[in-house]
Amino acid sequence: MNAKTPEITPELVAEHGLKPDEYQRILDLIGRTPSITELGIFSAMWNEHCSYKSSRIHLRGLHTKAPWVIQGPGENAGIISIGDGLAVVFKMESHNHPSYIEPYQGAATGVGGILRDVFTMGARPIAALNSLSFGDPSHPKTRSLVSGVVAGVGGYGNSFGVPTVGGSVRFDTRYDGNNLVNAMAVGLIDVTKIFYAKATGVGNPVVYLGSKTGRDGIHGATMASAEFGADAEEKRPTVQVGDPFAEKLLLEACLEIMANDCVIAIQDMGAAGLTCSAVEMGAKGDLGITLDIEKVPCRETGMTAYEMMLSESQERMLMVLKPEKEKEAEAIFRKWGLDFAIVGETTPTKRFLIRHHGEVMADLPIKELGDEAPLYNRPYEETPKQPVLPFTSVGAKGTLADALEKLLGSPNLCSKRWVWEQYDHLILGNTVQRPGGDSAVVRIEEGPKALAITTDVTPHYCEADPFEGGKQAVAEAYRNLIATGARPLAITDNLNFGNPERPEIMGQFVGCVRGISEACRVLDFPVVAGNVSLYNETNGRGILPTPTIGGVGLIDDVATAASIAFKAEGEAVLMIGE
Amino acid sequence: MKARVTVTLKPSILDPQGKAIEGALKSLGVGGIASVRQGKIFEIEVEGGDKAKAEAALKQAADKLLANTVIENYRVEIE
Amino acid sequence: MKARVTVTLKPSILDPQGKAIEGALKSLGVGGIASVRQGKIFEIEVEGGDKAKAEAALKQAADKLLANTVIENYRVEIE
Amino acid sequence: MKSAVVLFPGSNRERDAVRALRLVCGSEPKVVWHGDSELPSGTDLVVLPGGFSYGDYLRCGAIAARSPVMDAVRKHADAGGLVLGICNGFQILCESGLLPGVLMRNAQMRFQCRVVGLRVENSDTPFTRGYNAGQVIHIPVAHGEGNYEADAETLTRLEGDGRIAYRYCGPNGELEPKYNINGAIASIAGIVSEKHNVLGLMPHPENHVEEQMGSTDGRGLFAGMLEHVSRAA
Ligand SMILES: Nc1ncnc2c1ncn2[C@@H]1O[C@H](COP(=O)(O)OP(=O)(O)O)[C@@H](O)[C@H]1O
Repeated sequence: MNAKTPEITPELVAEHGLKPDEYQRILDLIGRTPSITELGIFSAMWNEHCSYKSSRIHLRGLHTKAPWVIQGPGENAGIISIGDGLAVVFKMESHNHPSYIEPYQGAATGVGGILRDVFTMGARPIAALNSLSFGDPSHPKTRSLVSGVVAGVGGYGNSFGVPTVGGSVRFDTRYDGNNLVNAMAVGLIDVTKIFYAKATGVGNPVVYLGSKTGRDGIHGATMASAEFGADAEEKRPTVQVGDPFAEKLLLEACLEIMANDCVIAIQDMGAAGLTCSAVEMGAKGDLGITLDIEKVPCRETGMTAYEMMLSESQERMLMVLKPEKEKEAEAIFRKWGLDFAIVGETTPTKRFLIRHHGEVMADLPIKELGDEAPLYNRPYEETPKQPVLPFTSVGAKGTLADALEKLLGSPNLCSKRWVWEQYDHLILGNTVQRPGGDSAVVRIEEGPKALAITTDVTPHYCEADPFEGGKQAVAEAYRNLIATGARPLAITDNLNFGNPERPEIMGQFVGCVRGISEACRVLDFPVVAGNVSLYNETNGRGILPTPTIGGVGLIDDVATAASIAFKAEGEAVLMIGE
Repeated sequence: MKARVTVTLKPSILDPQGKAIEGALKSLGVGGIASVRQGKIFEIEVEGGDKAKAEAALKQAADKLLANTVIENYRVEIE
Repeated sequence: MKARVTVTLKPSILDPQGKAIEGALKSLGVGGIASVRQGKIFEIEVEGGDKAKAEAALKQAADKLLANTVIENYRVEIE
Repeated sequence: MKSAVVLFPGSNRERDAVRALRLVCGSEPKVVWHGDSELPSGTDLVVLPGGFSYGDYLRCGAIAARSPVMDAVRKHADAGGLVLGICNGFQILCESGLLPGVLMRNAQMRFQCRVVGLRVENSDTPFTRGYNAGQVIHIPVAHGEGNYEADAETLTRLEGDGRIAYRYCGPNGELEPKYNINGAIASIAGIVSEKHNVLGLMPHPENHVEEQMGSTDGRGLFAGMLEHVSRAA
């Protein structure tokens, strides 16, 4: 196929994060040795991050349907109807490992990625949230991680122009070597103008949009799935740099071409950019995709097909365009100063064909790249049930006042003002309830409807009893929504765990997912989007199980929303519930 | 002693600032500029007269704070 | 041709960033730093081989855009 | 009143400005593209909105200040037309020389989003006549580089000519460092041009024009401009 292909050795296969049996699967599937570009494509498609190979089996059991759900898990983001012809698009995603290595850029590009997921579907982002977990405050790295991550989240969101309205921050020594950055974005969309990744029609142009491709983050996708070793900082994997300015232009240009009815299908380039986006568009549409890779706008000279297919440069999109709209779409992108290049076309072959100056670099069955990804039912050990302790056995240590003082002094309960004041939480002029309450409340356009939005999880509960902890996270999100007067509608999850190849970690994962599922079913509070981040582990020490829940609820009339502040002197204080 | 630490993005890393400046110079009609990359420069006054010691301190400063060596390179110069 | 434009704050202007870095270096235990001032450096690739022309273009770039001469000084160097 | 809101690449509070103008002044502003070299004819007020024009790369407002539309804005200002630069707009006005001084990094080195107290220094400008001199209003800030700096001579001139329109203050108008959100010289939040027809202001009055958003303290600024223009007409 390609004379320059390096020999595919077992070492090379291992470096691509593929296990020998996974490589065998590739050989069986294509009936020959893959080229290096093909190996790269498989490694990107079949890693944990893209294929969900350890988690997929368990996620199938989630409660995902309700009459108001327009799009459940499986697209860029979930969509729920809120009436009046409007829908809400939202999702949460992790950027944990990159934020540990380069806190500012890692967090920034995490926010950028989730915003793109939302506006790729045609929605204008109206709110962002984030859930952050850091190591012990006394750990030498914690301080700089906190300031870098918070500045990065703010730096991207503030510049892009979305209000960051809420979130959570926790500290625990178990995150010393693996902090968590979970970012959520919420957008508003007209139900008749939703865009999906599914390509249709043969011979339609495949268009590259946004910033140029560089060599950044080429091993990003694999990095996100490999356990950290002590030498992580030495390996210095390339971290992507975010350009919120380019993303803001991309948002405006995308919404403009969508409004002008130019788009058949669109997909953002996230992890393993061009590969994942092209495969997804083709596979979902039962079509092949051919790319002439030399047409991809590049930032650097001499990039190989392998590099272009695996680059994780930010602020890029792939689109299938209505052919008659080519000139119009291109003019819009040029006006916003963005790259626009026709890089390929849809074909009837169901093959993923990559050519570089005419030379075939990869020729793979497109559906199988996704569908035939390995699927593991990894062995798991249920977390042993803890005995229920009688009240009397927990002797009081000191007075009530001591206990209160201890609680108030805990970094986990301290005011988070230092964090959320670095986020523009007021831009767009709809933030009715600002950070500091139970849920954020964001008005829909000029009202009277509003959304309540929250992120919640209590990792210590999840560790003590994954099933109950999973339930509790969902219930807490539900409670935070109803506390503002909202009707809870749906959630996105973001499941952060340690190494799934360890049965006790897998046990935590399975338990939490069951708990989430149970609570969602009982509350009719479906999961419409989610993200899994595994291998959050350093030198064999895993993080606390942290299944973050992002909940969204609807308030019919924002004038009736409740907030946590006491309103006047002399009012009665009631406690309800058990 | 006067010293300078110059911090620049590694060549393969995206420089959005440089890109924006390049575009702006073009539209301002400043000709002949092929590319721009922006870096930082720290002008540092070091105490004492021991050059080797100063260099060590500056390297430490760069590694610990002034540069993130994941994405940036630095250069230390002492006058 | 490779060139560099270095932009620094005028000495009379307060540099909050430099001050913050000074403080941070102290608390990181990096010793012997008396003061820090932060500036910008632009690494510019100029087309063609005419040094005088390049210098004129770079001066123009600095005056028109790269430096705010109300608060900043600049220096042009061509390799 | 005919108003125009300029859209630069990276502007992001233009919708907030448009909404405030519509709600308070009762008419829909025109949105003008940065590449345009003329303003819509009959424009009374030009708003340079908040945001991160050109990503705030290089220096905040530096690249936007040099875009084609700014020549038209300068002409409009020279002819006595009203120009309101909010946040990034203020930075653009300083960079373009329409206002003196510069906006530096916040003294605490962090982006700050919160509601601050502002003392109205003088009620004789089109941008402050909606308030009483000495009145304290509450308006949000959201910026990382709003630390106003000017040399001693400029400052003396600004003070002497009554060109300091708003200062950061405490609940009773106190000018103490703890209320000076970004470390600005003389607690300056907003200044006007020599002819009092150009205002640069770091805080965002456009985000406090609706009861539902917690306060309507920002309305006076828009109402004042409207009154100024209707009287002139
Ligand atoms: N990372 C963050 N980003 C934005 N807002 C945050 C963040 N962390 C906490 N907040 C806000 O601070 C307030 C208090 O948070 P938290 O202490 O977690 O309260 P609770 O336990 O009541 O949810 C909430 O309004 C929350 O949205």
